[in-house]
Amino acid sequence: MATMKTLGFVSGAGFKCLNRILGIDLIPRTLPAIHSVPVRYARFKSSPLISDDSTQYTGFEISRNPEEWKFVQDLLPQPVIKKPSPKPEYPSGWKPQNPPADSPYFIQRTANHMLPVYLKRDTPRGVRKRTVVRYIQGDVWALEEELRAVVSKTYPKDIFNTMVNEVAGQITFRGDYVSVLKAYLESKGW
Amino acid sequence: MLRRLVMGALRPNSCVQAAHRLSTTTESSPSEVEQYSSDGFPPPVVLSRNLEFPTNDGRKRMAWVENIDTVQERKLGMIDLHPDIFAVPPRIDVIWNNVHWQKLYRKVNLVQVNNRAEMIGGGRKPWQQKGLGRARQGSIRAPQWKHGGIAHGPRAPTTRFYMLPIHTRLYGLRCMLSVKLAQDDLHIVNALDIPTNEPSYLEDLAEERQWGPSVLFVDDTDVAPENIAIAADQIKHMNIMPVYGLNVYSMLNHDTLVLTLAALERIEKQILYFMHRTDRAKLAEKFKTSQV
Amino acid sequence: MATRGYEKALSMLKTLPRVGLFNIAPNPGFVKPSKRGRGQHGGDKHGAGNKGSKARQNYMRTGYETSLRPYYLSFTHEPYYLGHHLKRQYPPLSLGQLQLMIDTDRINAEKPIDLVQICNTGLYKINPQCKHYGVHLTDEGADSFKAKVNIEVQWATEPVIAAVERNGGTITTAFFDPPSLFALTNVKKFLESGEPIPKRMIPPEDAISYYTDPKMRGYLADPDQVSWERLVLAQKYGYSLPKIEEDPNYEMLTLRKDPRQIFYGLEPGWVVNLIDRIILKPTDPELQEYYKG
Amino acid sequence: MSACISAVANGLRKLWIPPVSQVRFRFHKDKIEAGPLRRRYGYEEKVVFKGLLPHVKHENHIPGRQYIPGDKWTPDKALFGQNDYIDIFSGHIHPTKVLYDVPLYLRGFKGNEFQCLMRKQKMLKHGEIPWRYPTTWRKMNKRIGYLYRYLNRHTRTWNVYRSRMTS
Repeated sequence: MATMKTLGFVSGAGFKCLNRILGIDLIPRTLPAIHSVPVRYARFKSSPLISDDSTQYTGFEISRNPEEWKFVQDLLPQPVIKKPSPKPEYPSGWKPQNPPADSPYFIQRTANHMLPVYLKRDTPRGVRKRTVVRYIQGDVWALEEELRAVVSKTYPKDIFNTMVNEVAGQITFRGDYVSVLKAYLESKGW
Repeated sequence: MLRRLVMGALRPNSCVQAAHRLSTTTESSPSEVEQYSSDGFPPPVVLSRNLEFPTNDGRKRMAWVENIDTVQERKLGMIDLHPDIFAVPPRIDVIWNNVHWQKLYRKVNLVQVNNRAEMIGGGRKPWQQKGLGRARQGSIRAPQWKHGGIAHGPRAPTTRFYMLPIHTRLYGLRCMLSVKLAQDDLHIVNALDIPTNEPSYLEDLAEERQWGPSVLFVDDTDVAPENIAIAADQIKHMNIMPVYGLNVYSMLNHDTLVLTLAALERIEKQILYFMHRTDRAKLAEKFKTSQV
Repeated sequence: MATRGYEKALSMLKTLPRVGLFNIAPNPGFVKPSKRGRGQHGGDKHGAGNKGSKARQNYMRTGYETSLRPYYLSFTHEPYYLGHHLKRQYPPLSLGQLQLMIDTDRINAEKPIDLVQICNTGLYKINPQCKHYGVHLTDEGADSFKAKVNIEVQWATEPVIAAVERNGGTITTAFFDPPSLFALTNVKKFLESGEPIPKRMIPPEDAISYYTDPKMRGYLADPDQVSWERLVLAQKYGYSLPKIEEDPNYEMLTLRKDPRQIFYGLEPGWVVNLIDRIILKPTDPELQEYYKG
Repeated sequence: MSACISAVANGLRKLWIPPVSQVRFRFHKDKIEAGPLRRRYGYEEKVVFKGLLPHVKHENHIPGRQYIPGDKWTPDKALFGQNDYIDIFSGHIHPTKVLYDVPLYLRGFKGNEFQCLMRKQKMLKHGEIPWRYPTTWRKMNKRIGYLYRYLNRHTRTWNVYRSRMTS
């Protein structure tokens, strides 16, 4: 073992003195190629020209059959959400909006044509639950009284408070009353 | 004769100061139309626009369309504005969030200090470990030394980048346009062609029509007409932007916002498209650096 | 002049000074001081409590649970995770949701419904990278499901099949391999990429039995046995099986994909060019042989 | 020359010696009555320290720097924020793609120093910096190595720690 160590020591020193005396450089040293022009991968100038010889590509035929193109069009998604067309009945329980004419407030439907009543939780497993009714135009306070009456009638024992953000047109209930409020608003035609 | 252009709920203020209540339908009442023809110009017409995604909530916003080729204001007509864009709750906090994002998301902090590894010198032990009665030191560039390396200093570049959710940005734009309309700082012109390229023309026009000192002209074209480009170029606080350059910060920065009809069409079309896209949920996902 | 609600706020703005960069503000409490308190302003222990590992650089090795016997030592072997990386997942879609999509015109019931149409609604999302292999149609809302559809899903149970067939519709369960799923879940992105339509692979061994089973309406099952099973199911669930032969859109209801096909009407190997609106078909016999086989 | 001047000064000093008297009070009340000891007697302070700023008596105040309001409408400030909503209005370009004054490797990036340097290394190693600025490149790689070891060995990798680190 000792000899191995000394050999290593001697050879290391040996290389250095060889280098000093005879200028022979036995220690492998890799210098970065300083003067090589760097290839710029993402640049148009240094990218290779597309060659037109068709030997590179497999043969193909072009078909402009409108029948086939109909299938392609069916595949593409609708860009925007359209208003649901009127139907005799809606088995899923969804109802189109026909608001009462004289109400002091107006609740606008969301982009998905649903009622804007949401359950808000601070964190996915958070204990605190709030019900938020959004997109309310006109007299927010009148709607708040109405909804408070509905919730207190359905849950007489519950103690809950509400917060009205008049500028944003939102009402927030402390607690989970989404289904109650949705049922009530749907019954009123919202 | 105060000639203030009053948009807003239902009360256009005609130049004869008659407090008319425009009928809720889009057509302006016949009596109002005749009185303009006395100036010798064609009477203003109501340019009916069928609004995409109409709302059935009774909100209605209208605005005058003016000309810009004379200093004297001449009303060319009245058009509908989409209430989902120009009659939105004025959420100042959402506007602030948008401006805050605009300032921060492009900010790169280049402040950097050298740590002890990067400081020149400091490789050698300054004095021996024991025997001198001094504190033991390993390098003259240690953090406790004068001119030493900074331990936890600022390391460039630090970015404050984040992407505001797209629906918040949309809402910011809509709030801003509603506020501008509500404060009479939104004007709609048919085009940006002015007769001369003298800056004084624009200044007189702004003076005459009580536009704010700083005006932001927005057109749907990449290149603005020559005359207004030359004139606005010489006035620092009057700027021209294409529609794709429109943003909340600039609308706040300039007092008056002047849209051409084409710009208005494009703005409404794009905002409504993004509000009603089927892949709304996908748009609301968190921004990934590699997604773009 | 509105007196309540945000219309009042808008009309107030008419008289208030112009909103500018200098007079807007966030909600109170939105901006929290990010500076580290010094001295009496929150300094002292900087919220790290008094001594102990919490106040010091507490770098425990992975798995260490401060003197407790760590989980990975008490349960060194977790058999229930065996082969979890091979298990396929099918995110659920209830019949009630499907009915709602049809009612609100997010899905066109007049045309065959498959994974493409369900993902195009923007209301259902799967991620093939997380081993999601397609739609699992569940039976919530089966009673109120009234739509007559030709639907192709990846997993379904007996009551769901009964609910669909009771209304005169047809249902098939079809397997798609991950490369095909990437194409199906985001068709627009796939077609824009200009790659040829992939060939659908045969299901793996543990799925072959399901997709060849006529009870589960597998796409590899024998059609005669499937029609027989339809009768059996109708009697079992006590509804009269509507005769779809006389149905006006019988042709739509019986439209099926070839086991190698992933899109209706388009063959594997074709390249769709959305800009020029053309379809490029390979002529190389070797390629055609591959895509046919 | 300076030697003879100092000689003349010494001569004069001998001729006239200023009267020196010690100030002593028998009782404390006498001292109070005499009032504060007058030091630098005969020196009149020109600068008045009252008021907002110290200023020279009987002259207009020391001229501070004249306030010139900054130009609020320089081209940069006038068009600040342009194209920030280009994805909404153009439909396909993302705002991070038009942040021309941000380095390419930083557009749309947020992360700690280690992530930033890794990204910088990945995107710039094909460019000119490694061979044109070898020292900074070497410093950066050295810093990456240090951070790799530090973050893997001396920090906890879950959010609890990150929130404390950034506070």
